[in-house]
Amino acid sequence: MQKKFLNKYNEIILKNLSSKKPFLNDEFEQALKYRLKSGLSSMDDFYKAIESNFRIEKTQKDRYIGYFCSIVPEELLIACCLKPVRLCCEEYAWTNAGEEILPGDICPVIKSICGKFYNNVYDYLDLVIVPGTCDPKTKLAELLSPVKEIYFLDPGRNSDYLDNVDKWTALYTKFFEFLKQKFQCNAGRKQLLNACKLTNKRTEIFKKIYELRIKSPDVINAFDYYVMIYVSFFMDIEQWNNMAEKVYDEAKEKHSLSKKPKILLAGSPVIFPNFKILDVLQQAELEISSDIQCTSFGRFYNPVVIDEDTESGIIRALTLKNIAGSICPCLLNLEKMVNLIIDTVNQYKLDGVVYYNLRLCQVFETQTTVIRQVLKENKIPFLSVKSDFGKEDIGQLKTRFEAFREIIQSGKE
Amino acid sequence: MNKISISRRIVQVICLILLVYGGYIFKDWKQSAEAQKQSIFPSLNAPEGSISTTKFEKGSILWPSGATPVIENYPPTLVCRFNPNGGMFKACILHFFSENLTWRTSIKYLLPYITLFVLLCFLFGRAWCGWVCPIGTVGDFLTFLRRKMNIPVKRFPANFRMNLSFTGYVLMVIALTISTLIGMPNLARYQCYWFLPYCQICPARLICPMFGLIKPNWKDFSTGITTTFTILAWIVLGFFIAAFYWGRRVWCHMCPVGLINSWFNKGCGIELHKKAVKCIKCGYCADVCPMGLTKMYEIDKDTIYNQTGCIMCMRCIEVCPRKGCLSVKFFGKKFFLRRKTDAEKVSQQVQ
Amino acid sequence: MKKFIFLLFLCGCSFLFCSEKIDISFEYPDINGDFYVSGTAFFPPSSVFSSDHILVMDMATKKEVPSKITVSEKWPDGSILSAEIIFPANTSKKIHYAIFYGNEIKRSKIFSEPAVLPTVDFFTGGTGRTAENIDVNVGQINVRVDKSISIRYWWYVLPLLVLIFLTVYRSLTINRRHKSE
Amino acid sequence: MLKAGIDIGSVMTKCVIVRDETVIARAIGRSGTMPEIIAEKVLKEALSQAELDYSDLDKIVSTGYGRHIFSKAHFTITEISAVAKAVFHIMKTGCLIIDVGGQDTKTIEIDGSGEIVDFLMNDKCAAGTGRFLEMMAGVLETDIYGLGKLALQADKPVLLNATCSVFAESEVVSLIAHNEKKENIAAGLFNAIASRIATMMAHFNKNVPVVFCGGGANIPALKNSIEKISNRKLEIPEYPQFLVAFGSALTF
Repeated sequence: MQKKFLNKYNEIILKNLSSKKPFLNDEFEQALKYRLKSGLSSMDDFYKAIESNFRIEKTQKDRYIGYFCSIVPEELLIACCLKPVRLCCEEYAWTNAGEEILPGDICPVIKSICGKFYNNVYDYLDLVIVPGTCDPKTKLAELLSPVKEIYFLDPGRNSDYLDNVDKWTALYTKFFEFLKQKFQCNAGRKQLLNACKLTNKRTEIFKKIYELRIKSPDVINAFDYYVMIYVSFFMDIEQWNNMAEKVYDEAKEKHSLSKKPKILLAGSPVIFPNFKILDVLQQAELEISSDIQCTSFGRFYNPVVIDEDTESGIIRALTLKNIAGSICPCLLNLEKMVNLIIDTVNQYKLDGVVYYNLRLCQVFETQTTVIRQVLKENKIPFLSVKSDFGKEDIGQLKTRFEAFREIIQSGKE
Repeated sequence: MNKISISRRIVQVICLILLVYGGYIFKDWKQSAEAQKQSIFPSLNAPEGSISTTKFEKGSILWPSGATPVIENYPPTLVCRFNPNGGMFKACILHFFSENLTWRTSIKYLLPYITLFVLLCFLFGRAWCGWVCPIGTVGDFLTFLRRKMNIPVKRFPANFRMNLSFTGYVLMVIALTISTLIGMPNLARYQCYWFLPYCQICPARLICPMFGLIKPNWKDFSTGITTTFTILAWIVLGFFIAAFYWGRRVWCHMCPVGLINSWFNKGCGIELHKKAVKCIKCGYCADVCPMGLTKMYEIDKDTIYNQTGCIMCMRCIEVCPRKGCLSVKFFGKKFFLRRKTDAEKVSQQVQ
Repeated sequence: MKKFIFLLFLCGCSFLFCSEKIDISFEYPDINGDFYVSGTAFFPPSSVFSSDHILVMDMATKKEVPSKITVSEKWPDGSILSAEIIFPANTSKKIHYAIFYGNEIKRSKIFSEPAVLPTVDFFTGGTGRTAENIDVNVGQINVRVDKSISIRYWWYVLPLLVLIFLTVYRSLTINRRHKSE
Repeated sequence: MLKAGIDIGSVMTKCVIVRDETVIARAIGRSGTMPEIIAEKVLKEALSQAELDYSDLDKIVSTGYGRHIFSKAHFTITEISAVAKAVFHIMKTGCLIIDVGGQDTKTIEIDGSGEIVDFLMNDKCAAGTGRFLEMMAGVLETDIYGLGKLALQADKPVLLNATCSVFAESEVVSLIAHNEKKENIAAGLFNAIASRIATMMAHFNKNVPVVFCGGGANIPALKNSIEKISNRKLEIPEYPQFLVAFGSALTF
């Protein structure tokens, strides 16, 4: 069994940091106003799903497992008939709640997660899987261990396939055994195959949407796209596939009218309530047509390719998809990121790259210098922007984005 | 199953049926004696009175079916004289070399055969192993069985594969030297036992007759030499089955015909290209390669990654999630064995 | 893998002592008790050089049977061409005999003056043919009758060399051939 | 072709009237809490200087932080492209522009054809901007230009390591308490700002002329300390503060 981290001190921590009054985040209702912008009628059930997400009652039968990065294999959870819920959240209100527990200068995502856990928003979770990708996340495991049972998944920092694939397979098999033993379900090869089929279907749908958005970005605008991504965090996969399929079918016929410059949004992920970047980009008439972020592209683009359909073969294919194929900057992935950016821009003839750094998240920021120099070499306009969840620097962001647009447009003539 | 492997499996099955049951299917096509004379390929048979002819009575160890093949020629794949009813082609290239070394036929009669062999290898390189070889198809079926029985694959390190190819070369050299030795007059009397040494221990000798449901002569313990050959044949057959059962295509590292093909792999018509910019190092290609090669994963610049071990099964191209990263060209012209998925169609209009 | 090669080598060396076998078959006479079986056996050239390299073995019990062997003709290179072989047999036991010859065979049981017993003729190789037309495998005679016009074949050297050159050239220029679209 | 460029900065609002790419009138005013009215006043002042009437203007271009507030403007453009246009119009070669404004410092690199290659803005932190200098001048009881004169006579500049303007103020106060000479403190201030700007300059092309513009360019002491620390020659065009407004008028 996974040993708890702070066995001795759990009670002390819980007593002192016991849950305060639950934070009312009005910011959430305010965020739903994006609903009016979306032209597609089939997007409504996605927005409805968001509201329902905040009232998940713990039903007896299905168990919810919280996890964070796309390093964690969803297929194993689905195979054990558990409900995976992704907990990465970027809400300004919750970061303030988190600041009561953690000191100020810590990655805002970690603060908002701690805020949520210590204000028992996530009571319905049975287990939380924390990957050891970046440093604050490893500390998060210890932070959350008083509140919830934690399983710590540590893939190591090297994403090279040849040296580490056996290590990863052992890691995933141990994780799978732990899940089966904890939840007493005998998931075998058949369940794994079904789970992989589901995720592959999701990948197929995502690719269609991803390519359609590049062709005509304003048909499925950026807000709808990121809302769909956010809904896939907690919604059941089949349900999500059908809804997304409907959105794609509806959007297929429409054609794009916008002549705005097409932007590739790279860097740290944009998750539902924190749509500040999308707002400002839209005001600056820049069209986000594609993105390389771990919550959306990194998680959905690579299918699980099963060549060896034995049980260990499937688990090995999963490690390839989730760790070797991941674009998380916490692993040694800089060359892969730069390749991806250059290739996506050249292949789809985009106009520029906006690199969104989350303030206080050093992992993304250190990459900007290399990416800046390489893109300058390849004559691709590049703008790196550092910002937080708060709304105070919208003015500065707008000047940057408008200047960037002017650079692109003058570059075009 | 993606599109490339569907077309590959179809080709494999068709070739299996053709090469093994060719003898029955094309019975009336068999070349009559005088047609043999006009054909550009001279008829190669043993010099008069040589001992090896006596060995060829029907049912003997080297000629179980006793029928003549449809085409008296030697393709660059492991097809055997032990096929039921003579099979489609006479035999594999190693049989051709050891036979003619024993009979000491002059080079000029061998030239047409060698030229045809080199031409076929130059066009398709080792694709013969991946797409045509019936023994490989049998092996793939064994791998398919293992997967269905949920037995995990055994992956071998690179140096193990080096040793295997080394053994393959050693076997080939021993076989060819023996066949030249017994060609000499004063050693001629050994021909009856030592003729075609490699064929006697090759797994195909025991597998091919099984297709025709005729009993391969499993054991021949009459003299010291034949017992040794049978024991060796059993050991090699056991290794063949174990190799295909636990590892994928391990036998192909050792099979001499494949080794001869692999000399043409780098320069052959089929070129496997990689665009390093598109690669995100996800490792799918190296994981899926039945021969366990990793060059297509490691190279960082835009090159052709043909290598001698590759049997051109194109699983890596089919499996790569990044469109356009790995591609295959035939003498420079791009060709797609697979239909485009609709996601690719949408992106096609984007360009 | 070294073990595998060593295994092959081990089996290989069992070939050093090479011995040959000729089967003997004959019809049992209608007498009973002991009788002699006599006949001439023919050997391929340079296979056995002296009569004590030949022995007669009773195949059922794998034991040697005493035999009297006299060399009648020799090959030009001194090896025995044919030899007269007599050995006792008994009608009560239906036994299958075989002559073994080879330089590692040692004959141990010899008897010289034959008792007066009825003799039966045997023939070798089980081919059932009479003694006159035993076809002797005289080994390979390297004669080749030229049936086709020889010039036509030498032209194949050209395409062969072109193909080999092309393969080597293409394999050396493997990088340049990758044209990026 | 009469054009007016209005740069509604966070500290000062500047207006320029341009006829056929030559400046005929300039006006400046402190933009307090009501930038809309201030911009109106400054525009009228510039027009009266050039004895023109409002109706003669063909184009009005607004730039700077308050560009969206000024309703009368026909076009808006960011100050980054504006200053790049102006400097290219003057220098005609690729160069590196340093703009020390009221609320931010910008370093912009333009290539030979006037295209902006890359730009860096330091607007999240007040250190090294006009606002910071005003605060420090207040502490030393002079105005910005007085601070500049003081810094020139300094013999041994003090090393100020506070990067954040709030802590810098407390550090200056404590230095005065240790009766450090005002000239040295002023020089130390300018060195602190110069080193920040020098690190920003390091990101860009090294062998290109450097142009210093914006409000900070009027202080010779700042120019000397930047030249000393980054050992690169700085050129200052005349009326550096009006360059942004001039550039915005040129673009349309």
